[in-house]
Amino acid sequence: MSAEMSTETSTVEEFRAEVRAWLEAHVPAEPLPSWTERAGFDLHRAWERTLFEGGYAAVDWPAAYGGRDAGLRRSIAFAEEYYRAGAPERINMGGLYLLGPVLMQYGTPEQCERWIPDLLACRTIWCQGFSEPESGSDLASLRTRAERDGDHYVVNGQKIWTSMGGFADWIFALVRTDPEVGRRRKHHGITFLCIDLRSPGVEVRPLAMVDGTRGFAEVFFTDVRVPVENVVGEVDQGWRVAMSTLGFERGAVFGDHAKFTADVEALAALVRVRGLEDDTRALDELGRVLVETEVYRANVYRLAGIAEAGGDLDSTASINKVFWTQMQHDIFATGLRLMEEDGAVVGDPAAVPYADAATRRSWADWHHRYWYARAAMIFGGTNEIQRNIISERVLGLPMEPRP
Amino acid sequence: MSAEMSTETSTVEEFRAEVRAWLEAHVPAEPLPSWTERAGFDLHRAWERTLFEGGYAAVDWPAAYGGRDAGLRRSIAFAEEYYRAGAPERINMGGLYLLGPVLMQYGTPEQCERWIPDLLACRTIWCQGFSEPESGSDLASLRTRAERDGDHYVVNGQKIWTSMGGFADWIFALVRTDPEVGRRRKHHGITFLCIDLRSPGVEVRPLAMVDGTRGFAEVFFTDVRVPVENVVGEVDQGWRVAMSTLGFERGAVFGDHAKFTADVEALAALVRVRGLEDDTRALDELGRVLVETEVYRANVYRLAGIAEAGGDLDSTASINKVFWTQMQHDIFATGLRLMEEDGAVVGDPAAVPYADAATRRSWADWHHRYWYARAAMIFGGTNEIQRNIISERVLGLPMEPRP
Amino acid sequence: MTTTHPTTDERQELVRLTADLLGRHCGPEQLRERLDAGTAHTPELWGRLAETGLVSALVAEERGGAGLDPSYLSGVLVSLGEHAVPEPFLETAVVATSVLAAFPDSALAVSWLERIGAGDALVAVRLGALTPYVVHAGDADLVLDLAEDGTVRALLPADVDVTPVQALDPLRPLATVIRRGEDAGTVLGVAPAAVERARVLAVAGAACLLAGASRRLLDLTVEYVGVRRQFDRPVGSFQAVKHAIADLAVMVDMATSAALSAFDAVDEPDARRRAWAAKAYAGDAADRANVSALQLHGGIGFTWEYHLHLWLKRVMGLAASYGTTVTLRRELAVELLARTGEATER
Amino acid sequence: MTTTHPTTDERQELVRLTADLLGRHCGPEQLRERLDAGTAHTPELWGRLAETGLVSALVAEERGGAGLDPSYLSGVLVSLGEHAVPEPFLETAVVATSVLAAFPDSALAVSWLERIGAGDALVAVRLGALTPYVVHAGDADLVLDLAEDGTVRALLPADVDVTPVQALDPLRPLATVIRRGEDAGTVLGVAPAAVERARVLAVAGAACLLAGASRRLLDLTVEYVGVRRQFDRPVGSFQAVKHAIADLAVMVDMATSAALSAFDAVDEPDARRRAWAAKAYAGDAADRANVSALQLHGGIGFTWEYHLHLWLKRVMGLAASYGTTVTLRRELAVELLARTGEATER
Repeated sequence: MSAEMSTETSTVEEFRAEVRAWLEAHVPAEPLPSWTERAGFDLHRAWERTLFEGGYAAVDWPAAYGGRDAGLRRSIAFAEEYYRAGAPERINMGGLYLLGPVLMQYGTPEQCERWIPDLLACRTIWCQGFSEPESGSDLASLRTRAERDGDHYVVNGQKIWTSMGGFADWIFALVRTDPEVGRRRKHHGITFLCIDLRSPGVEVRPLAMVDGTRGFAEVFFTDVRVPVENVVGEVDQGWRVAMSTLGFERGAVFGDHAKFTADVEALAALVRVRGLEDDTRALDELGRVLVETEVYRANVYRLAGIAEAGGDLDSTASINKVFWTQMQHDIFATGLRLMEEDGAVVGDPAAVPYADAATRRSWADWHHRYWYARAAMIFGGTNEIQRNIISERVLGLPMEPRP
Repeated sequence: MSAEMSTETSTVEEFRAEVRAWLEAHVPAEPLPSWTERAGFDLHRAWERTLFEGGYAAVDWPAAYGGRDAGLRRSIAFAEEYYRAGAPERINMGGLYLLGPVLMQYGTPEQCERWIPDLLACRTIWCQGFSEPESGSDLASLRTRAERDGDHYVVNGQKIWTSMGGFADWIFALVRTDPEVGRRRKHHGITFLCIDLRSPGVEVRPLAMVDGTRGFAEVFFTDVRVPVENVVGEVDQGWRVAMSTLGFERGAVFGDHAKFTADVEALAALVRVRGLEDDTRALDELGRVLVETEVYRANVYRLAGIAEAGGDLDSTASINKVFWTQMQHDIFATGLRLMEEDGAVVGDPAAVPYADAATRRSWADWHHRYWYARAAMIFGGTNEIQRNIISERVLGLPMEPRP
Repeated sequence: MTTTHPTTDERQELVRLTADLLGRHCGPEQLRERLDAGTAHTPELWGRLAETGLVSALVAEERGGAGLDPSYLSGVLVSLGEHAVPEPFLETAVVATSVLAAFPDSALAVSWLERIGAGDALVAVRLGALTPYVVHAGDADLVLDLAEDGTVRALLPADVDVTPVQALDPLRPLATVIRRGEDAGTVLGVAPAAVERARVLAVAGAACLLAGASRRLLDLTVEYVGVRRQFDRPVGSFQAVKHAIADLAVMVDMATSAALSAFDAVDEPDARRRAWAAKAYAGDAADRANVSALQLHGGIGFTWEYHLHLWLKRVMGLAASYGTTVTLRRELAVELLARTGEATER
Repeated sequence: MTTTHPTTDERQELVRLTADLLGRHCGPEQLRERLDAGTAHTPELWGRLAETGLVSALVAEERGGAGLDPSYLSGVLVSLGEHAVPEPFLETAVVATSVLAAFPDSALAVSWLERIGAGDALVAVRLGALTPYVVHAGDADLVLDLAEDGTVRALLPADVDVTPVQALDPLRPLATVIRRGEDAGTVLGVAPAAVERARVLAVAGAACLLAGASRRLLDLTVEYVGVRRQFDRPVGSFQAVKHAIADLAVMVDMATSAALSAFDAVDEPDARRRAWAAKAYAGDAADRANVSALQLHGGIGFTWEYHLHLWLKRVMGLAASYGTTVTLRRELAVELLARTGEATER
């Protein structure tokens, strides 16, 4: 990301004021319906278009692609204002947080120009095609094959857990281009490939999840022809690109702390609605997650400082991922616990207005976010995998014996 | 243990009333000073003598050795009354809870007659000699050697963590009698041997612990001659005897739940002293450990039922050990937490009477028990080892690959 | 009333019978059918439970039942929990039969007892603060309303407004129940002891169901990590996975012990304390089971297609019913302070 | 007052200097000597800290110091925590210098500032409810008493009754301090802002010390399990051990981040919230460090001979000082409710 590349001339606080005014004028008065159904999705996409047209789709990205070159501090300020305003959930996350940064690091100028502006304007929705049914934690054991045929690859295989899969236009996928070398060294012979989901031979099956929503999908490839120019990075060297992607997925999304701060404020609203303002146990639970979000905020700013100084954030990604996913789980589990018997009710109980005007949360949202928080401890590399990485690569503890 | 062998004719409730009356007449009015110093130790030993003379040293043991053949239920009732009365801590635990049961299972009649009555009368204090500096969790890697020389073994080596080591008269130890077979199969060639600590060549060095007390010791053996008749069980087959001992150490000590119930009542006293009766967070913490002790009590009775029906308690020992040691830690950690700033003060703060008359606890006792609770998660096989046993032997999960 | 507890053999036989029945008629496929159909209770399964004699087990012999002590059903309840049975068995066959039997002179009570014994009635139970939502109220032929003061009312569907809420666990439907006016329903009498016993039965019984459901989550997880391979070895061979499961097994085992023991002790002097503690702990164990089972299953556990979520939701629903861990343990702490405070003053 | 924050290089240089000094003069052996001698503070170590300029770093140049912003010392405090330094550095060099500087017209305040800057004075600080026990009060030449209303008193040893209590951590001695009568001591003035800043410095500084001490427990554990072998492999190669350490590393890392950031932000508008949060979290991290370090060391960690207990006790002592996790997070929750409640009403 472009920590030092800002061409923006306003101060951070001037920029913040501008963003705040724009959001006040544009954020929908009522929360949008969930994007996991088509109607809500279309509204979210329209909102993304509004954001793009305002110049706010990704303020720290190059102006050439539709960003603002605003630098890291203004990007954080934007996110803080965005969540404070209760603006809609972003929907093109795979593109914004993963593919975009990866393209800027590994992509050719042609690829950047071809894909980034559409991504930013939300004209194309991207999803991630890494996991396979038999390759979860052990990602490198992936089996989806891509065989070279002239100036195309022919792709066969299956991906799973592609988030937004049911709505996506494109997928960035890991495919095995050299099975021979992969048999000896499984991290080799993998290629990072962008695939148009409208290609013949692609079948997308939305996956119904535990709460009935369909935010994920399975994607099946049968003799799908993909132009060789869709390879990002070097052929057979996709593992490095994948690791970089996972680094973005695990590491700090600068500004995300504001989302959790908003969540904790919603929790405070819940404490008020339940009349627990003087219950020291409730205060203890509220205080615990509040402390976590403050700590996370401090850490985001520390990491931003490292990034601005050109430092390496690799060793911080796994620690960051374990912390924020546990914090997020704590927040929503605390919410359910504070709800007592109402924690077992998904819809808003008739008698109690859990939808808090100030925080624009419905009780059903809480449940949805709760399950998402559970999933976050698994996706992007399970927290167990992160603990392996922390102990072996960050702390230098001895490896486990191999079987 | 003699679950079904009772020759006692009173009902459990009659027996309980008798015990209660006896304890009311005999329990010292003031708590005894800690047994970790000699003066306190002598007072505890005198108390054990009083108990023995009253016939209460081990009510479920055979009358022939000084017990009462009272059966399991009366033994539990005894323990409940004992802790309720705030009677002194038992000091010959290695003898009472480990060696005694082991001798009754593996010892010859001669060994039982020779050692049990003295043990019960606290004329001899026993300590356990299993761990060595390089053999903790990996107990079977022990190196203390015993070489046969006529009708003696000659013992060389070192034991550590022998609790009460500084005061003990005898040690029951694991020694390697066949190093040859041990090199191939390390659980073989080990023998369970009782050693008089007054033998020439024995050196006992008390170990100062984290809180300054000296409850443990190291024991060094240099050419110590031990008669062969001191072997318990079969020569070279001591691992089985050791596992049985550890089963007693990990498994339910029937009646011990009453100790934890008394601890939680002391915690309730602490809540009162701190004026936290209406603080829902304090109530939550108190309630949590109270629930644990109730659950543990239920489990003790369940296990007693299994034992009375002649069932096997082996598979329950590790679960029991993990639970009670964590519960004990929870109790004392909760105490420290409820003390707030006073948790960092060992002596009774002048201003606050933490010694509660009803529970006969000084604040220094709390600290001592806290560190003991920490130790309990390690001794008798660390809780990590117990989790290995639970997952592999109780639940049947696959073994880890060997290096 | 002399209580006769079952022998170990009798217990095992009953549990075996229950598990066998449920294995055949209440497997994940059948649960999924109900989910798709949008119904929890089915007359078929209830009929089978009745045929086997489980529904009428506690009904007196002269009313057509077996006249057994509740302790005969503790293991059965754990088994019902293991199978996530979507029927008001605890409410109808345990709590209602116990309460109704306290009014032998009420013809209405007797007739409902007989209907229950015959398998012809589903009963929902409202227990004051313990039941802000009443389970299976929409399916019930009768709602027993047990007030804090011991007043017991029989409410027919026409006597109440039943408003379903969207329960997290659709196979354990919840509703708010409001009497239609002060005079709605029939007062069977005022029986504080019977109501207190009903509370204890409900709370201890919920602990049994919860321990059973948690055990199923444990079993499903043990099974899955034994089969699922990553890095060329079963996931269950990784020590961190094993230890997480071991910790869960400790809690589930202890929760089961406490729940069975509390349910068997409903007529002991400390019945309330034991029931409250068992349910409070079962709630904690269930929470651990919920978190660990899903984490160790990984992605597949999140899918609607895989059946793990049936138990995830069941434990969340049960943990929030008949007193949550937080409220129960607070009440226990208050009671302990009162009890030991008195002792100090003496 | 314009504040100048140190550059990254300056920070690293200061921390390197501190660690180097402490490595030579405050190793486990030296700590043990003090333990055996029954003293915490020694003039020798304090003299070295003063010589290096650390004690006078925040004292204005015209008073003989370097006139630096407190943020120069955040990393130094973490290092002091790592070395379990048994001196009132936070109290004397940070809190006292900050408070005394608020009274430039008081000759008494100025003279104490100069004595501190010269390395000639140890100061203890009483901060109302945050300090039921005052650390190093017995060693202090001066006790600064900062009342909730902003009144600042200078108390000489003759003005107070200092009653030592038996601290869990003998190298961080505690005492109760009572003024000898209403008139004892000298009122320097009433400065609510300076007292609030002192509170924030003390709490954020304690968070830094605590994060440092926790990091040492982590480091000692990583080192030990790398060396200790059981079952023919390093204990640290067992996955359950690794994951326990990884979880600890996450907490220690985040605690350090938050503590440094809070201390650097003492003059920001949200300074109090950041300090309170940092200390609350550092207390939780320290608790985890305490539990995990001892568990993973096993028996040897319990011995007086091995030095782990120095840090175990240090983290317990620090966690119980300058606000516990429980009190701090409760205050934060109350503040959040007040803040967001107002927003709702607007």
